[in-house]
Amino acid sequence: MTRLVRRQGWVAGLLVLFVVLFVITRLIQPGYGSGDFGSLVRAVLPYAFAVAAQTIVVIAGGIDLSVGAMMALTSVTAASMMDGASEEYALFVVPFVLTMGLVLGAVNGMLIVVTRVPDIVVTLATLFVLQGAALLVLGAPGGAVAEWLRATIVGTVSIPGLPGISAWIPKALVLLVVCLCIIWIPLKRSKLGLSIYAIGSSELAAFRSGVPVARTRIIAYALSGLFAAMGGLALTMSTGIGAPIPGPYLLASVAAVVLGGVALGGGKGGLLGPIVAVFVLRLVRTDLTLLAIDPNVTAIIEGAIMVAVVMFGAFITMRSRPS
Amino acid sequence: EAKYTIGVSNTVQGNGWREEMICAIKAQALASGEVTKLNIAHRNTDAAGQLEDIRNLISAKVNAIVVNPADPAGIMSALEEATKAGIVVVAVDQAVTEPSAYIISNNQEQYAYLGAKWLFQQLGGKGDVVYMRGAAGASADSDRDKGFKKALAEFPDVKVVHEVFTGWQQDQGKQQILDFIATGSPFNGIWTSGIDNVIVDALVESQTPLVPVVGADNAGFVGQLNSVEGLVGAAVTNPGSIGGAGVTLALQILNGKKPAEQTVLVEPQLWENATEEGKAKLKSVADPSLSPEWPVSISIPEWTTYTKDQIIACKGPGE
Amino acid sequence: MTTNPLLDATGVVKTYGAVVALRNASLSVLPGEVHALMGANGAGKSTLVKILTGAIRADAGHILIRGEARDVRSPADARRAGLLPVYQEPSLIPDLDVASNLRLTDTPVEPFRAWVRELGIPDLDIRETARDIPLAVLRVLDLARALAVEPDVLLLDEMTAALPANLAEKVLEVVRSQGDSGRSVIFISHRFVEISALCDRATVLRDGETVGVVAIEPGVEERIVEMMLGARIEKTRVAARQASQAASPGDSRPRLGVANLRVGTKLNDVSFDLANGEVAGIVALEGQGQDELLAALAGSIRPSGGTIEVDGKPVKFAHPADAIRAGIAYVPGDRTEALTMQRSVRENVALPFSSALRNWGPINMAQERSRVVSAIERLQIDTRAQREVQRLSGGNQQKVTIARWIAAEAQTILCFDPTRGIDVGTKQEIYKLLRELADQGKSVLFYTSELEEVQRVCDRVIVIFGGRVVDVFPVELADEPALMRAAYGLPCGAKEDVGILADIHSSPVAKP
Amino acid sequence: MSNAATVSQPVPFGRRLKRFMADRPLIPLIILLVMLVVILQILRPGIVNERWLANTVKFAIPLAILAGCQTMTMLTGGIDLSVGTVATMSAFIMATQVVNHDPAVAILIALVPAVLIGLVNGIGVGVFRVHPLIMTLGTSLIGTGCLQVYQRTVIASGAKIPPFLAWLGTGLTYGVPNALLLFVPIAVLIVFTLRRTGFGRLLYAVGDNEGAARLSGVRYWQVITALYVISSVLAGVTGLLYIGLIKAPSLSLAEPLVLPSVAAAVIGGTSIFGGRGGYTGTIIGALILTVLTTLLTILQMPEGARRILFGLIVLFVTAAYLRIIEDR
Ligand SMILES: Nc1ncnc2c1ncn2[C@@H]1O[C@H](COP(=O)(O)OP(=O)(O)OP(=O)(O)O)[C@@H](O)[C@H]1O
Ligand SMILES: Nc1ncnc2c1ncn2[C@@H]1O[C@H](COP(=O)(O)OP(=O)(O)OP(=O)(O)O)[C@@H](O)[C@H]1O
Ligand SMILES: [Mg+2]
Ligand SMILES: [Mg+2]
Repeated sequence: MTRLVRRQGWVAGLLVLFVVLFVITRLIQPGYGSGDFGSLVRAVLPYAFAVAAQTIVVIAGGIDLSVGAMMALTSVTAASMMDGASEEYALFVVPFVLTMGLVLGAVNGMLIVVTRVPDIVVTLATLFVLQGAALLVLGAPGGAVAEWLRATIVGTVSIPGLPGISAWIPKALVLLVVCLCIIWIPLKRSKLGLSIYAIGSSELAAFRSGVPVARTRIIAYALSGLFAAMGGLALTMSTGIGAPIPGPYLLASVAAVVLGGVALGGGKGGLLGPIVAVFVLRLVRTDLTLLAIDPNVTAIIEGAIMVAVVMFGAFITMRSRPS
Repeated sequence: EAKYTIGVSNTVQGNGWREEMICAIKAQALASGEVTKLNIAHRNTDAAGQLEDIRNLISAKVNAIVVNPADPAGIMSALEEATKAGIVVVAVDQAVTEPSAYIISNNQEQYAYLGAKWLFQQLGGKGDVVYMRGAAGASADSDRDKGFKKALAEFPDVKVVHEVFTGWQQDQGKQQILDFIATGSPFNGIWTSGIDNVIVDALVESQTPLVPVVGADNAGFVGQLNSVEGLVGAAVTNPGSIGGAGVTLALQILNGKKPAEQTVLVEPQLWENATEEGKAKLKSVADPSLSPEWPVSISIPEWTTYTKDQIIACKGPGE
Repeated sequence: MTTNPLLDATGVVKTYGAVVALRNASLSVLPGEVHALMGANGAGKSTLVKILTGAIRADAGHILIRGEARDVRSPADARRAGLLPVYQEPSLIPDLDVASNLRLTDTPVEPFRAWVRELGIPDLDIRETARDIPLAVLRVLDLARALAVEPDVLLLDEMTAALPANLAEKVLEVVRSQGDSGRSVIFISHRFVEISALCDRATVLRDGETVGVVAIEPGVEERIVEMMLGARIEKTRVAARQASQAASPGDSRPRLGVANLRVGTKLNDVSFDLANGEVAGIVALEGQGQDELLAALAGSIRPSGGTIEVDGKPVKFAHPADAIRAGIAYVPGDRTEALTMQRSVRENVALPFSSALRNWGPINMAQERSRVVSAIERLQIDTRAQREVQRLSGGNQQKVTIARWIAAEAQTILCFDPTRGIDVGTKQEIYKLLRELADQGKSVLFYTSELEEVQRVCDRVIVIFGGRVVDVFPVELADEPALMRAAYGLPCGAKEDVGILADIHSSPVAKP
Repeated sequence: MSNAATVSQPVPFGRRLKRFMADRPLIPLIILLVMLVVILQILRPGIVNERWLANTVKFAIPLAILAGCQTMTMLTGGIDLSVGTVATMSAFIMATQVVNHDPAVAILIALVPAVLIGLVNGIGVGVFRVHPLIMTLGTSLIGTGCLQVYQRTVIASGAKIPPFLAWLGTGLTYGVPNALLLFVPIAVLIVFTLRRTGFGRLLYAVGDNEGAARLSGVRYWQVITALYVISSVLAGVTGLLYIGLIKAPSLSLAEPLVLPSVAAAVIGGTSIFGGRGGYTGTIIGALILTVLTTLLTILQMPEGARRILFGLIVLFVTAAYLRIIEDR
């Protein structure tokens, strides 16, 4: 019971932190409005998918170092397929790339299960493999994206009669919420979801409870691959190209997972926390830019915030632990 | 009468060239006297991250943005938004595809072409060359590759015996060339994409006969061209001070002096030590007090007005 | 009987590298039978259970279920075949709540709740996370979860070992009723009382080999012990202790003085003394505060009030290291809490030697070796698999936790159920050991869930109920009925029989 | 009863060999290393010469020391991602400070941030119980930021590599790299510490079961703080050696070594979950990675294919090694 309260408390705390930061942002830049919020969400998009991909394997007791490389590969694949192709062709590209992510993620999982090499090493190896594959697909940044795809994350939804509110609902946010919920909510309610938490919490106990450990692990990695592919598509949608060199998504995803209250080690946490953590981290970045902080100092600030928040979390856990 | 706020977006941090670019931007902003504040987004990220940074700069309501693009096409949408918001956009170092943006750039293709051509001529149009590229998948690298290939096409008897990506990392470059030397394969010249002084070091350390080396105008390499016994080589300029030029261009536009062309190319120069005249030039530009990773061309005549002290102090307006 | 066996395993072999866990085990269980699986520590009982239930794979052997050869590859397979184990270690997923754990195993909730109540836990919150539930309750939940799906064969590996008397008694009742209703139970325990009260037949394993199957009847214990221990048999039975044997507390300063100790809401105003050369037994039902008492004395948790004195000097322990410096060592009940499972026996035993900052330097290997070896010998630890403690059988692991403090020559040892899951031969050795320690002037505080042990080992009995010391009396007065009454918080003089006593005395077999 | 006989039959040769190697995990690792070298020699006959050996050793040493940091932290269930930043900082600071100071003073100044970062890591992990991955990632970000700020103050002071560091980093004596003068004592010290000292024992114990270590009187924070400080100082020393080898101070000098250092420790048989492993395997792991890098540099193929091959070989080597030493 207390555990539940504590966990939800952490997410609530993050939400409060986000709101406070938002208010601070308005103070720094009084003109900061709905359009800027839309920019924020678009910036969040690839990070959010990367974090979702990381969250699911961390809950399953693993870690996926290949998230960034997977995004790069799916992104260049999508961009190069759509290059010079018709708008309709993209209707085929999107499911193709998503399937590719799912399959490659499953391969990650299978390699872990079959070789019994620790996940951190397997995914380190696949990081190189996927990166290499991305370079073979596109030797340099390039490719293109279908216009309608690009349009799905630009602008806001229009709710008739509520222009004031709909201005604050960017399409990118809708896309993000839909994509995450469509997978996460059914998963969380299913036995499969329980199994994923179970193998993360105690593999032995899960096995003894009749959980098909290997299959569950493979599925967790497959879903991670799927989220990463969404991240890759998001990259292509926002930049209009594919870049074979992975961006800073790996470390960012691990950091946000931990900030979001998911224990590295598995079995605990949810998706909401890490996603809110991503919003917080992006907004911090915005504030640093708005404040015209010396760029060399921003790295110090970002690192310090990360350490301080996690230390604070550790501190309150220590305090609330029965003496 | 300082009145402008200028935003800067750059996506590689911790590399001497980019650091010099940032310092040049700060120094020029200070020297111009027209800039009240610089908002600098300077970190390691990709095109999507740069989109974020540019949009943040738009939110910050800067008057102009000087951007070193992570990718020419990838940041188009944000640049378009910026111009729509009335912000002057100047891309430095590389071109961008957004038509409304102004470009003042080093000519990467020309950079590679110039150095490679000199090297091939130096070899008498014949021989085996080691081709040490930058980072695989980076757009500057692929532009340079075009220039290199162009020169190569002009010299059919020159062969690339070894092609490798240094990732613009000193340690990787050094290990790679040492590995190659160990294979015992003969080679007559080395073209590098700016990871140059460690290559010369490796040749000296392993007591291999020195072959002509082409690099960039980094302080360390220029020093070597002047001092290493028997080293023949050429440094091709690739001034990091282009950032300062970007600021100047942005201010000119803000003040209503639009350039005739959207794109202004700063042509690279080649300094070699094969001729007496070249040696004299190299001696004059050498600057041992600079960090070895910094290009020695710390200013661009007509485009930058700061002093050496100012760029080295690396302080912008209000700092 | 002519009925066909429900489960029939023959020639089961399992080796772990050089260690042969099972060399030729067989087991045949009839429908409706409660079948005991017996053997000394490391005989291979748990290994056999794991093989039968698909948790590990055998190297060789045939397993027939209802006369059909079935390849049980995983616990899920076993479940489908009607075989349900309760392993020696808890199997609930620690980070899931009980309800989710049930859902994961497709266990119906209502029958589960009913069984939990039946097993003596009236107020379970199934929203509670497994990690926060005490070990004894977890074991019961494991059992209830197995019972709820009405398995044909229930395999209970030392189910009662970690249970206090009141819960153990319920478990026995329930198991008995399973047998009566036609289901089979394979029951592993080192407690003869339970075996004789419950089982119809017993299969005895020695060194991985089935050495006999006997029907349980009065007087069979001696034979089982003979079969179990083989050449190891030794008549080391210590007679119930007499008061005259107790070391006289002699000098006035107690080794350990506890006054008005309080820990949160669990422990209230506990006061007692422990003398040098004394073994004091703590008797309590599950969860009466004994865990907190020992943990506080060991410096593991901080008391919220009261004083602790060692040799007359007041002490405050902020960390177990402080207690250890004061000569107080703690052997927890759960061996997984005390051992570094991937390390060798030697490193485990030698661990306290290096703990203090000043001992971080080079180790004197020869000296360490001799200390470790003598401790290992003293406890007769089976060191065939000593490179990693996790490969030792449960009982041998338990011995390592004690050997550590013998080697470290702790002055005062706090034992929480140290004979949990230990075979009869070893138990005798441990009793002897504790007595010897006391004779050397050391003092022992000893909580046990087996009341019989109190009489064998202790000089004095401290009874705790509801977080308070309700009684302290010398061992002469401590016959089992008296202890039981005290443990249930009844005054010493009361006469009516309570709980398990009734069952034991009315059971067909007298206790050995 | 026939099954009992099966067990007492002589164990087949293959199994005996496997058991032999399982008991001596270094042997299969060394075999893997030799195999890679042989492949290299086949692909480029003549490459395996004295000079190549010296180069390989020179480049493997910094990696091996950083992998030593990973080995020790991994034994406790941790990881130290700040080693790259720490090594870079000490190298850069030394190279810029030596312009105005005596080399010995410059080196001392350069090691100060190493100690500080180690201390912060240790306190964060040991006292506040922050996950080591996050803690060291955070301090590494902070360290990088500080280095950026610092480098601006020394732009004009230039940089120098003290001759003895260059001698140590690149020099050879009778064909043997001088770096071994530094590495051999460090390696011996690490191996000895892990096997024969109380501190080493505690690293294993804490990583295996922290609760058990606590009950044995071990103070977690002491062990962890000491560990991360040691790890950081080793990383700092590596930075000094590395700058002697590369001779070009840059702000990302040792960053590329971080992931390989983790890989080297894992290939060498150290468990990232703590409690098992050792340093000798790690050293071979570092050599394997270095040889592999050479192999891929020498092979002429597209960069993408090179990376794919690298990943596949790392995976294969680790899997094969685990298969061999696993005895269950
Ligand atoms: N994973 C393993 N690796 C190596 N040896 C093992 C492993 N598991 C068990 N063994 C060995 O197999 C033998 C039988 O162990 P098992 O746990 O079945 O004994 P047990 O009869 O249940 O003993 P106890 O009563 O002490 O629990 C022991 O010698 C033990 O050391
Ligand atoms: N640090 C250690 N941890 C665990 N076991 C050890 C350790 N060192 C040695 N042993 C084992 O303990 C036993 C005795 O070790 P000891 O060092 O006293 O003997 P030794 O003959 O010197 O052995 P060696 O020199 O091979 O380590 C051997 O089985 C050895 O493998
Ligand atoms: Mg057992
Ligand atoms: Mg020895």
